[in-house]
Amino acid sequence: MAAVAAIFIVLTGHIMKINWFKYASPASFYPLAGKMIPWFAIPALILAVIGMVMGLFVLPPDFKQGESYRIIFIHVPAAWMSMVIYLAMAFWAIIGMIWNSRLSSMMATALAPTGAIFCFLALWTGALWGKPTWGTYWVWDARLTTQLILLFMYFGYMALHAAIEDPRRAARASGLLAIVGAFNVPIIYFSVQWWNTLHQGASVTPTKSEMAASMASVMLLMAIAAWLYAIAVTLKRVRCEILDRERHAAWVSELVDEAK
Amino acid sequence: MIAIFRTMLSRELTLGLRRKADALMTLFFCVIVASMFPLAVGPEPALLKTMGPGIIWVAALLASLLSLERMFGADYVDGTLEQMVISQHPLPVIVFAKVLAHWLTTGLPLVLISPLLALQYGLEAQDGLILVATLLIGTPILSLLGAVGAALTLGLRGGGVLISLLVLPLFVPVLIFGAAAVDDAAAGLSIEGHFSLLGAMLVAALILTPWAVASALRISIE
Amino acid sequence: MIAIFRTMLSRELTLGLRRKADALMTLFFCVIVASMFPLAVGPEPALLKTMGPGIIWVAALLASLLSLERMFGADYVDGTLEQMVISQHPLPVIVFAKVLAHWLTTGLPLVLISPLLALQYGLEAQDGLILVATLLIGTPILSLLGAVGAALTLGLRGGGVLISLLVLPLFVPVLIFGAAAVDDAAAGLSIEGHFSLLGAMLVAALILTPWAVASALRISIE
Amino acid sequence: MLQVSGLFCERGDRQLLDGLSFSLEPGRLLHVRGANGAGKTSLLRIIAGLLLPTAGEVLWQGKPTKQQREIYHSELLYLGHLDGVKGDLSSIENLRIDNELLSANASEDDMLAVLDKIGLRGFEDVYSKQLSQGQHRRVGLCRLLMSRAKLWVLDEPFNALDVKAVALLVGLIEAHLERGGMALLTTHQDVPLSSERVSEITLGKA
Amino acid sequence: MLQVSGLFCERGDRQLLDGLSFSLEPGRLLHVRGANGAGKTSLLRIIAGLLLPTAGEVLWQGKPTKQQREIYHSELLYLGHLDGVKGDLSSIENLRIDNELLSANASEDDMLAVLDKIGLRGFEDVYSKQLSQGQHRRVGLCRLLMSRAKLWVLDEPFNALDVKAVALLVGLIEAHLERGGMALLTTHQDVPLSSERVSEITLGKA
Ligand code: HEM
Ligand SMILES: Nc1ncnc2c1ncn2[C@@H]1O[C@H](COP(=O)(O)OP(=O)(O)OP(=O)(O)O)[C@@H](O)[C@H]1O
Ligand SMILES: Nc1ncnc2c1ncn2[C@@H]1O[C@H](COP(=O)(O)OP(=O)(O)OP(=O)(O)O)[C@@H](O)[C@H]1O
Ligand SMILES: [Mg+2]
Ligand SMILES: [Mg+2]
Repeated sequence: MAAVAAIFIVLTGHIMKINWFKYASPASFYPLAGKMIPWFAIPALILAVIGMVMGLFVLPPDFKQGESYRIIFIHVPAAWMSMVIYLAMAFWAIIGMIWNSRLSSMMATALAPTGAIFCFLALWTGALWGKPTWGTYWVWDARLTTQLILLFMYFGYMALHAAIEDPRRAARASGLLAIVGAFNVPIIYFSVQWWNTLHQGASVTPTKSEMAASMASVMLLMAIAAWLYAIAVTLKRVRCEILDRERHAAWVSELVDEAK
Repeated sequence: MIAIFRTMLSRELTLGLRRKADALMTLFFCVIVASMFPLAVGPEPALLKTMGPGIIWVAALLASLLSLERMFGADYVDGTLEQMVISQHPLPVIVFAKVLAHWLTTGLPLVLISPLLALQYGLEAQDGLILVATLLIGTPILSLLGAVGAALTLGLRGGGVLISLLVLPLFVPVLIFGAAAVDDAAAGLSIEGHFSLLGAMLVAALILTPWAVASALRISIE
Repeated sequence: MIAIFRTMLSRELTLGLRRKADALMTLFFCVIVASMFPLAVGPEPALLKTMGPGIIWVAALLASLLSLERMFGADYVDGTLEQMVISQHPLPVIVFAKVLAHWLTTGLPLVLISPLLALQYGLEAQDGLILVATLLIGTPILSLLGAVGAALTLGLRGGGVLISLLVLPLFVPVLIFGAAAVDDAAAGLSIEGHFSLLGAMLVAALILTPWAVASALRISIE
Repeated sequence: MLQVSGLFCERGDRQLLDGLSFSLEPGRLLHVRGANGAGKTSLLRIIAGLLLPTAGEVLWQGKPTKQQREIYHSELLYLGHLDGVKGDLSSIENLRIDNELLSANASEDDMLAVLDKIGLRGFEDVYSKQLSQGQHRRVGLCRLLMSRAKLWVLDEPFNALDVKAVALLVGLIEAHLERGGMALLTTHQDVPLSSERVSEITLGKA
Repeated sequence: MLQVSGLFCERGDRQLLDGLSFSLEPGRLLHVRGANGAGKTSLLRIIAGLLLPTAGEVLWQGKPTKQQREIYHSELLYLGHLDGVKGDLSSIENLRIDNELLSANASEDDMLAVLDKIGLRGFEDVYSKQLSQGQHRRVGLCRLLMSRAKLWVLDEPFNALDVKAVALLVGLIEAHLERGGMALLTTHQDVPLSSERVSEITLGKA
């Protein structure tokens, strides 16, 4: 998990590092982001299609769970992403605070909905999966409950952001919340280990994998697709955010004129 | 009188629901509160099933308590309450509009989400229905009684201690009958008694509290 | 720095004692919540005993939610918060005094009443003691984390419910370990781990949150 | 006609009003003077029915106001130290509510015209809490433009207003008196009201 | 010396300050003028460090205030639209806290003397929420008598004060300037400050 988080952060951070000083300003980042989106969106689509075909049709049914296990290919990547994205949000919020950079706080804001959607997806697929395996949609198991709590952390972030009219104050306040909340994510995650739990423990770890290699590789495929998708969508949303906040800036009016 | 009622109601609703997110907030709140208990008590489904109605009722109580202070507090501080008191319209009507809005924004969302919570706690469908019914009758009582406390505590004159002493104990019977109805239903006992008691309390509260609140406001505003 | 700390602490305590109703309200709420479940679940002693610690913990947690809005709200409205923010003294120190006062007026009374609640639930004397100990470590964390939420939501509409949405998720680990400690003790397991975790969380919160709250206040006061 | 007879008022061990009596005829303004803490606000609140006097009565058209609360309040407009403006509502939303509370029957266009006149054009849809102090107060003053009340009770209405707004307000008061209205006013500022319609009383030892 | 350089401030889509620069020497007062909503309060709050400007800097003794927050704040006294007086505390209790916040080191007797001077003798132990509006503001003004700050930032300090209190306050400000202090002031009232020490700027189109 931590490794996954690190990779994601470094990856998104790396993208931003290209000519940092030039592109740290919203005005020059806007077109750059526009150019970058297809580079993430298209591979995401391709990998997702491959992963889905493999996962749904090619791989054989599980000897214990039959067909229902196939939900794992969405469930697990979504669950990972939901945690990673919160940390990434906090990362951008910290950058935004330290260097007082508007773009970073916009990144944080733009990440939130994607994270929330992944989180919801993990809950939804998990609940659907719960019915055939545990015989119920919901149990108050630690992993499930903490995932729900994570969803509420996203909602809290978005609610705070929405409740503040002034965009600058909104970004600063919700950024602070993301940072405080980021301490909470690993605590919640590991606190599960102290709990007796119905849910499966981590079976994919950097050192050993219990899963069949074919299954693991499909899952990896799906996970990468999820990353690429998250990055593409976030860039898209940052662009909207930039336009909204900079609507009085000269370059935005020029852009609008060009479009006309 | 209908016009002022409508205006005040829409004012309160606008204030409560400035944004769509605001309406959802109470819903989320209830779900979070409900999720706290399993974390603390453990995931035992049978245990949680018996606790379910109690938990949902506590969430309701908490949601109304948390928002009580704002029911008149904000209007008191900015002087709009004064203007209501000296308007030519009957104060109880204005009060009633405010209380109704309070219920619509805190009690009703809770009633609406309670089936989901009932599901999460594994209640039987029928018990869930009864729970919803008790909440539907009970939460307005919470709003009405809470309004009396909120009005009396405004400037904190006549001994604020007294008020929480007054209001919370008044809540207790509502809470007990509400939660007990579901339990008894689950146990196959008759629940008419509970319902008629709750209903009687609601009627009494509807009739009496707007006047009580209005006089409390006149006193507090001095 | 000690002088300002002492002054602010005594200011808060004076104010807290002038508004006794608020402190009593949290206590009452806690007791009511804790007394509800035996009514809902029935008098089965063994059942109550296992539920007890969890319920008392949740009750304490929800009760401290009730008073969060007041922690900075009143100071914000009358401008005294502004004066604190632009005073030459370090804001985290002032914040710390306020949080400590909050704990002394809401958390501590809860800790003090918890043995009574433990008795109600038929906990063994030793388990009761452990419960009190976890509350003693845990409730200050609640006040500290709650302060962050209170500071972030100053002047916003959602008020109490919005604060809860922000801070309840943060409370989760405290709740899990607090309640688990008592359960494990009753089951004869070692509880050092839980206590050291709670202690670590307290230390971390003590060190970090005053700064977080101070920056949140600076943001909110704009 | 407003009459005040034998008003006593005691607050926190201090005797503020000591058998005060006066009456106010249509078309006249009473300027209540006095140092800070003399009891001006208390007097105005008693007259508005927001505070009970220790003894004495307020009469409206010869009848005690207590016995005809609704009628009296339909003829009264009170503006106190607090604006009575809701920060979380926009100016126009605030006006809509005042319109209903005052039963002023103003149309949407009337209200926009009122906001325009008071100098809030362009701020119709701004939340009032985002207005400056003076603009915030102006939203409250819109009531004077909407209401058809006969008796205006104004407690330091000039506070926080800029020169232009003060002039506007003075004009409004004079027009109100011209129409046969009555007004009670407190202010610590020197206000250029034409003195023929103005009487004064001073509370406390001046 | 206080310097303000290239301040921009945007609030709710409105450009309030547009590259404002000025400096204030010891012994001088700057009267910030402008209509309601011109941005006076915003400017004063930026200078006090309560509001972040969109761009630009405030310098104190040549260094950005952000880099020396504690030093700057120990030289600053800000009185805004809100009094900063706690209603549930008595006047003397409020003073004790201000004394500590301002590090004024006033003794109990000093504080009683201050209350006496500001005209609150006999109200020492009254809860501030039970004071009249003017008295309430006076409690806040006591800070001026206690603090030894070099820079006073006063946002409409004359609001709600009676004639005597206004005179007292004017005297205080003049004495402060005399001692080499600096002051920034907004007010819509005409105030008899001797003009040789006073400069003016006007915000918005006057
Ligand atoms: C609403 C219900 C559910 C939720 C919220 C949920 C949540 C999660 C989360 C957060 C993870 C990531 C864990 C990690 O990275 O260590 C995960 C992984 C996983 N879940 Fe679920 N889950 C749910 C239901 C289920 C069900 C019903 C099954 C199947 C029996 C299941 C099987 C798995 C598996 C196999 C993994 C991968 C574990 C690993 O290899 O790390 N989940 N789930
Ligand atoms: N919290 C806020 N959020 C957004 N905009 C605000 C806020 N406060 C003030 N404004 C806007 O800033 C502008 C200037 O306000 P400011 O309070 O600085 O004016 P001012 O010159 O002090 O006026 P006054 O004489 O009425 O006190 C106003 O147009 C107002 O709408
Ligand atoms: N809520 C209250 N409870 C007790 N005493 C009060 C209360 N409000 C005011 N007083 C007292 O009544 C006296 C008069 O107050 P009032 O507000 O009427 O004065 P005022 O003439 O309006 O003064 P100002 O010019 O400052 O507004 C004051 O001495 C004050 O202490
Ligand atoms: Mg007054
Ligand atoms: Mg101003």
